[in-house]
Amino acid sequence: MNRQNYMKVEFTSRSENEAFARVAVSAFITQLDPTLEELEDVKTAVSEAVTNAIIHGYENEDGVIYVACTLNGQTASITVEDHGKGIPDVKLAMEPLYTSKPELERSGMGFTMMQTFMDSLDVQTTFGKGTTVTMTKTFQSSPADL
Amino acid sequence: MNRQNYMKVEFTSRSENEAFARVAVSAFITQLDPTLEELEDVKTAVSEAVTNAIIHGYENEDGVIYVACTLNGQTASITVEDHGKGIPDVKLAMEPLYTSKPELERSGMGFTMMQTFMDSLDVQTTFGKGTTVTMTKTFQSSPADL
Amino acid sequence: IGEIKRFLRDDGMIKVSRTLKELSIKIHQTREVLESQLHRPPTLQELSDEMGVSPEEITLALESGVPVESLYTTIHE
Ligand SMILES: Nc1ncnc2c1ncn2[C@@H]1O[C@H](COP(=O)(O)OP(=O)(O)O)[C@@H](O)[C@H]1O
Ligand SMILES: Nc1ncnc2c1ncn2[C@@H]1O[C@H](COP(=O)(O)OP(=O)(O)O)[C@@H](O)[C@H]1O
Ligand SMILES: [Mg+2]
Ligand SMILES: [Mg+2]
Repeated sequence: MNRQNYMKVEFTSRSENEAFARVAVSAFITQLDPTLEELEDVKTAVSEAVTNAIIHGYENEDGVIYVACTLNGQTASITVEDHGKGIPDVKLAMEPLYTSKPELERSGMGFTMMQTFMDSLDVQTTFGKGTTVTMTKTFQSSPADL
Repeated sequence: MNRQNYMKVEFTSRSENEAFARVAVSAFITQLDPTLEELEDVKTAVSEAVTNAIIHGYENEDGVIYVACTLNGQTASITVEDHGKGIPDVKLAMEPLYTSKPELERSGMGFTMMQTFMDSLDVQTTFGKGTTVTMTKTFQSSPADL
Repeated sequence: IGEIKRFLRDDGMIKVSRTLKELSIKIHQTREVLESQLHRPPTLQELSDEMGVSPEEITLALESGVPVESLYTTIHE
Protein backbone atom coordinates (compact mmCIF):
# COMPACT_ATOMS: atom_id res chain seq x y z
CA MET A 1 0.00 0.00 0.00
CA ASN A 2 2.63 2.55 -0.95
CA ARG A 3 0.69 4.47 -3.56
CA GLN A 4 -2.34 6.35 -2.45
CA ASN A 5 -5.67 4.68 -2.37
CA TYR A 6 -8.85 6.65 -2.88
CA MET A 7 -12.60 6.39 -3.19
CA LYS A 8 -15.26 8.86 -4.26
CA VAL A 9 -18.95 8.50 -3.73
CA GLU A 10 -21.83 10.62 -4.98
CA PHE A 11 -25.47 10.35 -3.96
CA THR A 12 -28.81 12.14 -3.89
CA SER A 13 -29.00 14.78 -1.15
CA ARG A 14 -31.52 13.07 1.07
CA SER A 15 -31.34 12.52 4.77
CA GLU A 16 -31.81 8.75 4.32
CA ASN A 17 -28.44 8.72 2.53
CA GLU A 18 -26.58 10.19 5.45
CA ALA A 19 -26.08 6.77 7.03
CA PHE A 20 -24.86 5.49 3.68
CA ALA A 21 -22.22 8.24 3.49
CA ARG A 22 -21.07 7.44 7.01
CA VAL A 23 -20.71 3.74 6.26
CA ALA A 24 -18.94 4.37 2.95
CA VAL A 25 -16.29 6.50 4.64
CA SER A 26 -15.98 4.18 7.66
CA ALA A 27 -15.69 1.08 5.51
CA PHE A 28 -12.94 2.69 3.46
CA ILE A 29 -10.87 3.91 6.39
CA THR A 30 -10.95 0.46 8.01
CA GLN A 31 -7.77 0.06 5.96
CA LEU A 32 -6.04 2.36 8.45
CA ASP A 33 -7.20 0.09 11.29
CA PRO A 34 -8.87 2.75 13.48
CA THR A 35 -10.34 2.20 16.92
CA LEU A 36 -14.11 2.52 17.31
CA GLU A 37 -13.56 5.89 18.98
CA GLU A 38 -11.58 7.21 16.03
CA LEU A 39 -14.25 5.87 13.70
CA GLU A 40 -16.98 7.63 15.70
CA ASP A 41 -15.10 10.92 15.38
CA VAL A 42 -14.88 10.63 11.62
CA LYS A 43 -18.51 9.57 11.31
CA THR A 44 -19.68 12.51 13.38
CA ALA A 45 -17.67 14.95 11.25
CA VAL A 46 -18.92 13.40 7.99
CA SER A 47 -22.51 13.49 9.27
CA GLU A 48 -22.29 17.16 10.12
CA ALA A 49 -20.82 18.05 6.72
CA VAL A 50 -23.36 15.94 4.81
CA THR A 51 -26.28 17.29 6.85
CA ASN A 52 -25.10 20.82 6.08
CA ALA A 53 -25.00 20.03 2.37
CA ILE A 54 -28.55 18.62 2.54
CA ILE A 55 -30.26 21.28 4.61
CA HIS A 56 -28.19 24.41 3.94
CA GLY A 57 -26.54 23.72 0.57
CA TYR A 58 -29.58 22.27 -1.17
CA GLU A 59 -32.23 23.36 1.35
CA ASN A 60 -33.80 19.90 1.15
CA GLU A 61 -34.22 19.97 -2.63
CA ASP A 62 -32.77 17.04 -4.57
CA GLY A 63 -29.15 17.75 -5.42
CA VAL A 64 -25.98 15.67 -5.60
CA ILE A 65 -23.45 15.35 -2.79
CA TYR A 66 -19.87 14.19 -3.43
CA VAL A 67 -17.79 12.60 -0.71
CA ALA A 68 -14.19 11.61 -1.37
CA CYS A 69 -11.59 9.95 0.80
CA THR A 70 -7.87 9.62 0.08
CA LEU A 71 -5.50 7.57 2.20
CA ASN A 72 -1.89 8.62 2.50
CA GLY A 73 0.06 6.58 5.01
CA GLN A 74 -1.98 6.78 8.23
CA THR A 75 -3.74 9.99 7.16
CA ALA A 76 -7.22 10.16 5.69
CA SER A 77 -8.30 13.24 3.78
CA ILE A 78 -12.06 13.58 3.38
CA THR A 79 -13.95 16.08 1.26
CA VAL A 80 -17.69 16.72 1.24
CA GLU A 81 -18.83 18.80 -1.72
CA ASP A 82 -22.18 20.23 -2.77
CA HIS A 83 -23.19 22.38 -5.73
CA GLY A 84 -25.78 24.22 -3.69
CA LYS A 85 -26.19 27.79 -2.56
CA GLY A 86 -22.80 28.40 -0.95
CA ILE A 87 -21.98 30.41 2.17
CA PRO A 88 -21.96 34.23 1.99
CA ASP A 89 -19.75 34.72 5.07
CA VAL A 90 -17.61 31.69 5.96
CA LYS A 91 -15.94 33.29 8.94
CA LEU A 92 -19.31 34.00 10.54
CA ALA A 93 -20.67 30.58 9.55
CA MET A 94 -17.80 28.82 11.30
CA GLU A 95 -18.30 30.59 14.61
CA PRO A 96 -19.54 28.31 17.36
CA LEU A 97 -23.33 28.58 17.86
CA TYR A 98 -23.89 30.55 14.64
CA THR A 99 -26.73 29.17 12.55
CA SER A 100 -28.64 30.77 9.70
CA LYS A 101 -31.62 28.53 10.47
CA PRO A 102 -32.50 29.03 14.15
CA GLU A 103 -36.11 28.19 13.24
CA LEU A 104 -35.01 24.59 12.54
CA GLU A 105 -33.51 24.30 15.99
CA ARG A 106 -30.07 23.81 14.53
CA SER A 107 -27.34 23.98 17.14
CA GLY A 108 -24.88 26.00 15.09
CA MET A 109 -22.18 23.57 16.26
CA GLY A 110 -21.58 21.61 13.04
CA PHE A 111 -18.33 23.26 11.98
CA THR A 112 -17.13 23.30 15.58
CA MET A 113 -17.66 19.53 15.80
CA MET A 114 -15.81 18.95 12.52
CA GLN A 115 -12.95 21.02 13.89
CA THR A 116 -12.95 19.19 17.21
CA PHE A 117 -13.14 15.64 15.89
CA MET A 118 -10.74 16.01 12.96
CA ASP A 119 -7.13 17.25 12.82
CA SER A 120 -7.78 19.91 10.20
CA LEU A 121 -10.77 21.58 8.53
CA ASP A 122 -10.86 23.77 5.44
CA VAL A 123 -13.99 25.29 3.89
CA GLN A 124 -14.04 26.53 0.30
CA THR A 125 -17.27 28.09 -0.90
CA THR A 126 -18.60 30.29 -3.67
CA PHE A 127 -21.90 31.97 -2.98
CA GLY A 128 -24.46 30.61 -5.43
CA LYS A 129 -22.15 27.80 -6.60
CA GLY A 130 -21.53 25.47 -3.70
CA THR A 131 -19.27 24.41 -0.87
CA THR A 132 -16.38 22.00 -0.39
CA VAL A 133 -15.35 20.98 3.11
CA THR A 134 -11.97 19.23 3.45
CA MET A 135 -11.02 17.47 6.67
CA THR A 136 -7.99 15.36 7.55
CA LYS A 137 -7.25 12.98 10.36
CA THR A 138 -4.17 10.93 11.15
CA PHE A 139 -4.77 7.59 12.81
CA GLN A 140 -2.46 5.90 15.25
CA SER A 141 -0.61 2.99 13.75
CA SER A 142 -1.99 -0.37 14.81
CA PRO A 143 -0.56 -1.24 18.22
CA ALA A 144 0.30 -4.65 16.78
CA ASP A 145 2.63 -2.98 14.23
CA LEU A 146 4.56 -1.00 16.80
CA MET B 1 -39.21 8.13 -1.56
CA ASN B 2 -41.11 8.37 -4.80
CA ARG B 3 -38.33 9.70 -6.95
CA GLN B 4 -35.39 7.51 -7.60
CA ASN B 5 -32.51 7.49 -5.25
CA TYR B 6 -29.01 6.74 -6.48
CA MET B 7 -25.39 6.46 -5.47
CA LYS B 8 -22.17 6.06 -7.39
CA VAL B 9 -18.84 5.07 -5.98
CA GLU B 10 -15.45 4.96 -7.64
CA PHE B 11 -12.28 3.51 -6.19
CA THR B 12 -8.81 2.20 -7.02
CA SER B 13 -8.87 -1.31 -8.49
CA ARG B 14 -7.23 -3.13 -5.62
CA SER B 15 -8.37 -6.29 -3.97
CA GLU B 16 -8.37 -4.56 -0.57
CA ASN B 17 -11.22 -2.35 -1.89
CA GLU B 18 -13.49 -5.26 -2.73
CA ALA B 19 -14.93 -5.50 0.76
CA PHE B 20 -15.44 -1.75 0.68
CA ALA B 21 -17.46 -1.99 -2.55
CA ARG B 22 -19.61 -4.77 -1.11
CA VAL B 23 -20.36 -2.85 2.04
CA ALA B 24 -21.05 0.41 0.16
CA VAL B 25 -23.69 -1.35 -1.93
CA SER B 26 -25.07 -3.13 1.16
CA ALA B 27 -25.32 0.12 3.10
CA PHE B 28 -27.28 1.73 0.27
CA ILE B 29 -29.57 -1.23 -0.26
CA THR B 30 -30.46 -1.62 3.41
CA GLN B 31 -32.94 1.19 2.63
CA LEU B 32 -35.08 -1.46 0.92
CA ASP B 33 -35.06 -3.56 4.10
CA PRO B 34 -33.79 -6.72 2.39
CA THR B 35 -33.66 -10.15 3.92
CA LEU B 36 -30.30 -11.61 4.84
CA GLU B 37 -30.49 -13.95 1.90
CA GLU B 38 -31.32 -11.20 -0.60
CA LEU B 39 -28.42 -9.07 0.60
CA GLU B 40 -26.02 -12.03 0.49
CA ASP B 41 -27.03 -12.60 -3.13
CA VAL B 42 -26.30 -9.00 -4.06
CA LYS B 43 -22.99 -9.00 -2.21
CA THR B 44 -21.85 -12.15 -3.98
CA ALA B 45 -22.80 -10.73 -7.38
CA VAL B 46 -21.04 -7.41 -6.69
CA SER B 47 -17.94 -9.24 -5.47
CA GLU B 48 -17.75 -11.32 -8.59
CA ALA B 49 -18.13 -8.29 -10.86
CA VAL B 50 -15.59 -6.21 -8.93
CA THR B 51 -13.10 -9.08 -8.80
CA ASN B 52 -13.44 -9.48 -12.56
CA ALA B 53 -12.73 -5.78 -13.07
CA ILE B 54 -9.62 -6.03 -10.87
CA ILE B 55 -8.08 -9.22 -12.20
CA HIS B 56 -9.36 -9.40 -15.78
CA GLY B 57 -10.21 -5.78 -16.66
CA TYR B 58 -7.10 -4.19 -15.17
CA GLU B 59 -5.03 -7.35 -14.70
CA ASN B 60 -4.07 -6.16 -11.22
CA GLU B 61 -2.69 -2.82 -12.43
CA ASP B 62 -4.07 0.33 -10.77
CA GLY B 63 -7.20 1.46 -12.57
CA VAL B 64 -10.52 2.94 -11.47
CA ILE B 65 -13.69 0.93 -10.86
CA TYR B 66 -17.12 2.57 -10.84
CA VAL B 67 -20.06 1.01 -9.01
CA ALA B 68 -23.49 2.62 -9.20
CA CYS B 69 -26.78 1.69 -7.61
CA THR B 70 -30.20 3.13 -8.41
CA LEU B 71 -33.31 2.34 -6.37
CA ASN B 72 -36.69 2.34 -8.06
CA GLY B 73 -39.44 1.18 -5.74
CA GLN B 74 -38.26 -2.22 -4.48
CA THR B 75 -35.88 -2.72 -7.43
CA ALA B 76 -32.15 -2.05 -7.28
CA SER B 77 -30.15 -1.64 -10.46
CA ILE B 78 -26.40 -2.06 -9.99
CA THR B 79 -23.63 -1.38 -12.51
CA VAL B 80 -19.96 -2.26 -12.19
CA GLU B 81 -17.79 -0.51 -14.77
CA ASP B 82 -14.10 -0.67 -15.61
CA HIS B 83 -12.04 1.04 -18.30
CA GLY B 84 -9.78 -1.95 -18.69
CA LYS B 85 -9.09 -4.36 -21.49
CA GLY B 86 -12.62 -5.45 -22.35
CA ILE B 87 -13.86 -8.90 -23.37
CA PRO B 88 -13.20 -10.15 -26.92
CA ASP B 89 -16.00 -12.76 -26.92
CA VAL B 90 -18.76 -12.08 -24.38
CA LYS B 91 -20.85 -15.09 -25.28
CA LEU B 92 -17.93 -17.40 -24.61
CA ALA B 93 -16.93 -15.47 -21.46
CA MET B 94 -20.40 -15.91 -20.00
CA GLU B 95 -20.44 -19.67 -20.42
CA PRO B 96 -20.35 -21.58 -17.15
CA LEU B 97 -16.82 -22.79 -16.31
CA TYR B 98 -15.15 -20.68 -19.02
CA THR B 99 -12.15 -18.78 -17.72
CA SER B 100 -9.33 -17.09 -19.63
CA LYS B 101 -7.06 -17.50 -16.61
CA PRO B 102 -7.08 -21.18 -15.66
CA GLU B 103 -3.54 -20.71 -14.31
CA LEU B 104 -4.99 -18.54 -11.50
CA GLU B 105 -7.36 -21.34 -10.52
CA ARG B 106 -10.37 -19.19 -11.36
CA SER B 107 -13.58 -21.15 -11.35
CA GLY B 108 -15.09 -19.58 -14.47
CA MET B 109 -18.36 -19.28 -12.52
CA GLY B 110 -18.43 -15.50 -11.92
CA PHE B 111 -20.97 -14.58 -14.58
CA THR B 112 -23.04 -17.65 -13.76
CA MET B 113 -23.24 -16.58 -10.13
CA MET B 114 -24.26 -13.03 -11.10
CA GLN B 115 -26.98 -14.54 -13.29
CA THR B 116 -28.16 -16.91 -10.58
CA PHE B 117 -28.23 -14.45 -7.70
CA MET B 118 -29.69 -11.46 -9.54
CA ASP B 119 -32.91 -11.11 -11.56
CA SER B 120 -31.16 -9.83 -14.68
CA LEU B 121 -27.62 -9.46 -16.00
CA ASP B 122 -26.38 -7.47 -18.96
CA VAL B 123 -22.75 -7.17 -20.07
CA GLN B 124 -21.59 -4.36 -22.37
CA THR B 125 -17.96 -4.41 -23.39
CA THR B 126 -15.62 -2.95 -25.97
CA PHE B 127 -12.37 -4.77 -26.49
CA GLY B 128 -9.55 -2.48 -25.40
CA LYS B 129 -11.93 0.02 -23.79
CA GLY B 130 -13.63 -1.63 -20.85
CA THR B 131 -16.66 -3.44 -19.52
CA THR B 132 -19.94 -2.47 -17.86
CA VAL B 133 -21.97 -5.11 -16.06
CA THR B 134 -25.57 -4.18 -15.18
CA MET B 135 -27.59 -6.29 -12.77
CA THR B 136 -31.04 -5.78 -11.28
CA LYS B 137 -32.86 -7.36 -8.39
CA THR B 138 -36.31 -6.77 -6.94
CA PHE B 139 -36.62 -7.18 -3.18
CA GLN B 140 -39.65 -8.51 -1.33
CA SER B 141 -41.63 -5.82 0.40
CA SER B 142 -41.43 -5.96 4.18
CA PRO B 143 -44.17 -8.19 5.62
CA ALA B 144 -45.10 -5.18 7.75
CA ASP B 145 -45.81 -3.15 4.60
CA LEU B 146 -48.13 -5.72 3.04
CA ILE C 1 -49.45 -14.08 14.41
CA GLY C 2 -46.24 -13.98 16.42
CA GLU C 3 -45.76 -17.68 15.65
CA ILE C 4 -46.25 -17.15 11.92
CA LYS C 5 -43.81 -14.26 11.84
CA ARG C 6 -41.23 -16.27 13.70
CA PHE C 7 -41.74 -19.14 11.27
CA LEU C 8 -41.36 -16.84 8.27
CA ARG C 9 -38.23 -15.32 9.67
CA ASP C 10 -36.65 -18.66 10.33
CA ASP C 11 -37.52 -19.67 6.82
CA GLY C 12 -35.19 -17.33 4.93
CA MET C 13 -37.13 -14.21 5.78
CA ILE C 14 -34.69 -12.86 8.33
CA LYS C 15 -34.26 -9.15 7.76
CA VAL C 16 -30.75 -7.82 7.51
CA SER C 17 -31.70 -5.00 9.84
CA ARG C 18 -32.28 -7.51 12.65
CA THR C 19 -29.04 -9.37 12.05
CA LEU C 20 -27.07 -6.14 11.96
CA LYS C 21 -28.60 -5.03 15.26
CA GLU C 22 -27.60 -8.32 16.87
CA LEU C 23 -24.14 -8.03 15.41
CA SER C 24 -23.73 -4.50 16.71
CA ILE C 25 -24.58 -5.63 20.24
CA LYS C 26 -21.98 -8.36 19.94
CA ILE C 27 -19.41 -5.86 18.66
CA HIS C 28 -19.86 -3.66 21.70
CA GLN C 29 -19.64 -6.65 24.03
CA THR C 30 -16.47 -7.88 22.33
CA ARG C 31 -14.99 -4.43 22.50
CA GLU C 32 -15.46 -4.33 26.27
CA VAL C 33 -13.87 -7.74 26.70
CA LEU C 34 -10.88 -6.83 24.51
CA GLU C 35 -10.47 -3.46 26.14
CA SER C 36 -10.13 -5.04 29.57
CA GLN C 37 -7.68 -7.62 28.24
CA LEU C 38 -5.51 -5.15 26.30
CA HIS C 39 -5.91 -2.18 28.67
CA ARG C 40 -6.56 0.02 25.64
CA PRO C 41 -9.31 0.36 23.03
CA PRO C 42 -9.08 -2.45 20.47
CA THR C 43 -8.66 -1.57 16.80
CA LEU C 44 -11.16 -2.67 14.18
CA GLN C 45 -8.79 -5.38 13.02
CA GLU C 46 -8.54 -6.79 16.51
CA LEU C 47 -12.34 -6.83 16.80
CA SER C 48 -12.54 -8.40 13.38
CA ASP C 49 -10.07 -11.17 14.26
CA GLU C 50 -11.87 -11.90 17.51
CA MET C 51 -15.33 -12.03 15.92
CA GLY C 52 -14.54 -13.50 12.52
CA VAL C 53 -16.37 -10.62 10.83
CA SER C 54 -14.64 -8.32 8.32
CA PRO C 55 -13.82 -4.78 9.49
CA GLU C 56 -16.06 -3.41 6.72
CA GLU C 57 -18.99 -5.53 7.91
CA ILE C 58 -18.37 -4.24 11.40
CA THR C 59 -18.73 -0.64 10.21
CA LEU C 60 -22.00 -1.54 8.52
CA ALA C 61 -23.35 -3.24 11.63
CA LEU C 62 -22.34 -0.31 13.83
CA GLU C 63 -24.32 2.03 11.63
CA SER C 64 -27.51 0.01 11.36
CA GLY C 65 -27.26 -1.17 14.90
CA VAL C 66 -28.32 -0.07 18.31
CA PRO C 67 -27.01 3.36 19.31
CA VAL C 68 -24.27 3.02 21.92
CA GLU C 69 -26.32 4.91 24.53
CA SER C 70 -29.22 2.45 24.42
CA LEU C 71 -26.87 -0.53 24.59
CA TYR C 72 -26.71 -0.71 28.33
CA THR C 73 -30.47 -1.04 28.66
CA THR C 74 -30.62 -3.55 25.79
CA ILE C 75 -27.99 -5.84 27.25
CA HIS C 76 -29.20 -5.59 30.81
CA GLU C 77 -32.90 -5.87 30.10
N1 LIG D 1 -22.89 23.21 2.74
C1 LIG D 1 -23.38 24.41 3.12
N2 LIG D 1 -24.03 25.18 2.22
C2 LIG D 1 -24.52 26.39 2.60
N3 LIG D 1 -24.42 26.88 3.85
C3 LIG D 1 -23.79 26.16 4.78
C4 LIG D 1 -23.24 24.89 4.47
N4 LIG D 1 -22.66 24.40 5.59
C5 LIG D 1 -22.85 25.32 6.54
N5 LIG D 1 -23.52 26.40 6.07
C6 LIG D 1 -23.85 27.62 6.83
O1 LIG D 1 -23.05 27.64 8.00
C7 LIG D 1 -23.88 27.73 9.16
C8 LIG D 1 -23.24 27.01 10.32
O2 LIG D 1 -23.17 25.61 10.07
P1 LIG D 1 -23.13 24.63 11.32
O3 LIG D 1 -21.98 25.03 12.19
O4 LIG D 1 -23.13 23.24 10.83
O5 LIG D 1 -24.48 24.95 12.12
P2 LIG D 1 -25.99 24.53 11.79
O6 LIG D 1 -25.98 23.50 10.69
O7 LIG D 1 -26.50 23.99 13.07
O8 LIG D 1 -26.69 25.78 11.34
C9 LIG D 1 -25.22 27.15 8.72
O9 LIG D 1 -26.29 27.64 9.53
C10 LIG D 1 -25.31 27.64 7.28
O10 LIG D 1 -25.74 28.98 7.21
N1 LIG E 1 -14.30 -6.92 -16.36
C1 LIG E 1 -13.74 -7.80 -17.22
N2 LIG E 1 -12.77 -7.40 -18.08
C2 LIG E 1 -12.19 -8.27 -18.94
N3 LIG E 1 -12.51 -9.58 -19.02
C3 LIG E 1 -13.48 -10.04 -18.20
C4 LIG E 1 -14.13 -9.19 -17.27
N4 LIG E 1 -15.05 -9.93 -16.59
C5 LIG E 1 -14.96 -11.17 -17.09
N5 LIG E 1 -14.02 -11.26 -18.05
C6 LIG E 1 -13.68 -12.46 -18.84
O1 LIG E 1 -14.73 -13.40 -18.69
C7 LIG E 1 -14.22 -14.63 -18.18
C8 LIG E 1 -15.25 -15.32 -17.31
O2 LIG E 1 -15.49 -14.57 -16.13
P1 LIG E 1 -16.01 -15.33 -14.84
O3 LIG E 1 -17.25 -16.06 -15.20
O4 LIG E 1 -16.11 -14.36 -13.72
O5 LIG E 1 -14.87 -16.41 -14.55
P2 LIG E 1 -13.41 -16.22 -13.89
O6 LIG E 1 -13.32 -14.84 -13.30
O7 LIG E 1 -13.34 -17.28 -12.86
O8 LIG E 1 -12.42 -16.40 -15.01
C9 LIG E 1 -12.93 -14.26 -17.48
O9 LIG E 1 -12.04 -15.36 -17.40
C10 LIG E 1 -12.40 -13.14 -18.37
O10 LIG E 1 -11.76 -13.64 -19.51
MG1 LIG F 1 -24.76 21.86 10.63
MG1 LIG G 1 -14.76 -13.97 -12.13
